[in-house]
Amino acid sequence: MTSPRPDTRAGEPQATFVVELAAFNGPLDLLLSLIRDEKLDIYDIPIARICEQFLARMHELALNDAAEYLEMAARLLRIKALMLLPRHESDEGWEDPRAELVRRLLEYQQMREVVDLLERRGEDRRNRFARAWSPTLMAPPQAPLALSLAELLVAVDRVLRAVKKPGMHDVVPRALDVDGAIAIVKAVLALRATARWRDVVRADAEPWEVLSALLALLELAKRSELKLAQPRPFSDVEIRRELAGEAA
Amino acid sequence: MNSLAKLLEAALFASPRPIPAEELAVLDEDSSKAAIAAALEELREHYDVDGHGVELVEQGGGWQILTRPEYTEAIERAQMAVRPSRLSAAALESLAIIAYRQPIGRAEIAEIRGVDVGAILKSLLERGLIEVTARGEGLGRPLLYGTTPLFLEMFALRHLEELPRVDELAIALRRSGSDTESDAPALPEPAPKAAPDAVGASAVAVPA
Amino acid sequence: MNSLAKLLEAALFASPRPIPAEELAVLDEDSSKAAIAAALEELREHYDVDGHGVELVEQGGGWQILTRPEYTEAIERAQMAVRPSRLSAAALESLAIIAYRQPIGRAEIAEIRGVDVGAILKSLLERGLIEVTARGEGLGRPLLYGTTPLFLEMFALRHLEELPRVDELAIALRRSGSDTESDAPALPEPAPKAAPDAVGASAVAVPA
Repeated sequence: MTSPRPDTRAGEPQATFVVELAAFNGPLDLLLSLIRDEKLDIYDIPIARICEQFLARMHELALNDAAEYLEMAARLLRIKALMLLPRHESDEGWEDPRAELVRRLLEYQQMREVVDLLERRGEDRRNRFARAWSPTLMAPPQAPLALSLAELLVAVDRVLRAVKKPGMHDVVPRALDVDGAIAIVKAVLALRATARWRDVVRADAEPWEVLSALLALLELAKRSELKLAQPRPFSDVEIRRELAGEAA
Repeated sequence: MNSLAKLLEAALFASPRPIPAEELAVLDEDSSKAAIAAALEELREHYDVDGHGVELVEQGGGWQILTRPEYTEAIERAQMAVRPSRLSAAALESLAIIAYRQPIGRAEIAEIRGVDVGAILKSLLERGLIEVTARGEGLGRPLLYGTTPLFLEMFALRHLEELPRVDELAIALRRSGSDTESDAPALPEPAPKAAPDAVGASAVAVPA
Repeated sequence: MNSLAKLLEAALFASPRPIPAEELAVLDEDSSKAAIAAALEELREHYDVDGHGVELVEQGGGWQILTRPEYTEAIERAQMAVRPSRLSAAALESLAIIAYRQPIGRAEIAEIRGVDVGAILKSLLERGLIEVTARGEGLGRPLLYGTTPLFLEMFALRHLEELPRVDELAIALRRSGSDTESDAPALPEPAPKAAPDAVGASAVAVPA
């Protein structure tokens, strides 16, 4: 593999040219280069060490504000934390927290190999000119079109399918129905003491319904009629009936 | 051929316009005017004596390599005979929207399709399938597009009312889809008249 | 050269793009496929043996005459033709993913590259290297992209199958890496086998 750094092949600036400001083509590129520089085994990455170095390089390259790098940093920290958790020899279901990262790195590396190939072939082609001008033939007439009504109708059908309601351009603003959502939440909590987000919002809810439910939950929490809790980041929100609120 | 003649051949081939002799000299600073002239002569003779489909001529203010006239007819004929191009799926969708909603502006089409349609409208205009039929109200008085008589002709329609209504569409589709088996309509001629034959599904190929 | 070879030469000279063999066959209905192939071979050999500034290559889905690389610098210096600008590494990465995984949506490309690719896709579309080939299922029916014939042409590929298959990737690189300057030691074990759904596990092909 050749160097992943684009500055070695940045080429001459052109109108449609995509200028890569960062020294790397993204967090995976940076990570792969660290692994390579340190001659590490990609299947057994010392995660604490690589995490530290990743953060250091981010800082060095002033990438601290780049969302993609931040996301990767967070991911590395999380894997590092998971690796520290104690586990038993007999823990059959244990999956290496690094597995997903390794898969992505391998995938990215393969893609880099293809890039190297394209780069060589592209450079070879760039060094040859094609015929630029055909003076004996005036601008060639446009090739005739093959059209059929059936084709057009299939296209109409595709459009109709893509747009559920053809009148999409005159969208009627849909007011939020917080009161309705409050009624639903209360009804659910009347039946059981705890509920989950899924219990109060349909899986195929439209945005206005989701927003209504969210506002309803916050409103009821404010009124101390329920309590919201999230045991772990990204886990389901628990909705618990608050007896104090009912009494009040 | 000597290497200067080869260089001149490559340059004349790659240049989009005839090149005057003085400019050809820039290609190789070490070569004299006489050497350039000799190399051009060698190239011309090579094309003539050796039997090539092209020839070297000096005209239009410079030197150029041209296809020999005896082949131009065959080439032009072949170009016409090339498989007719087809509209891309994206172009067909835009055309369908315009046919059913005319007059309609670019922004509205873009909204329905979810992507910008500037380039597609340009190509449909160039092909004469749509035209500007009015200007809308509002900011900048946007151009509104409609279909042309050529559109009707290409789809073998007498008038726009012959397009199935949206609620009849499913039936129309079933009807026209029934005699579809080959999606490779290698039609030797445009033949748009034969309307509901190869639906070609969405194998609609690259736009010209 | 025989007259068929001359006719083919004239046609190839007249075209800025590669011409597929089927289209060359249209030039002379009386010639068999074998005769066309033989004439192409004769033309290629003539350019090679006789010493020309151009050569005949088969790539980009067809046959094309191109200048030989040794003259590129002189021609560009004399400003008779301009080479297209290089693609950025980021653009090449996206292109590689699209080539193997087409049709593929923006979100999936971004996922593999680890960065957003909106601006890059726009520039690849503008350059005509990719095109929208379909719409995906699911939310918003995302646009799916595929490579164009121009992609093949600009990367000197005959067809998409010429790209190494995923399980051959490590091998292909080791072979060609030996004669390029490999400044970075390969990873301990690229072993793509271990990543069953890595880049193009879903088969290399799907020609446009």
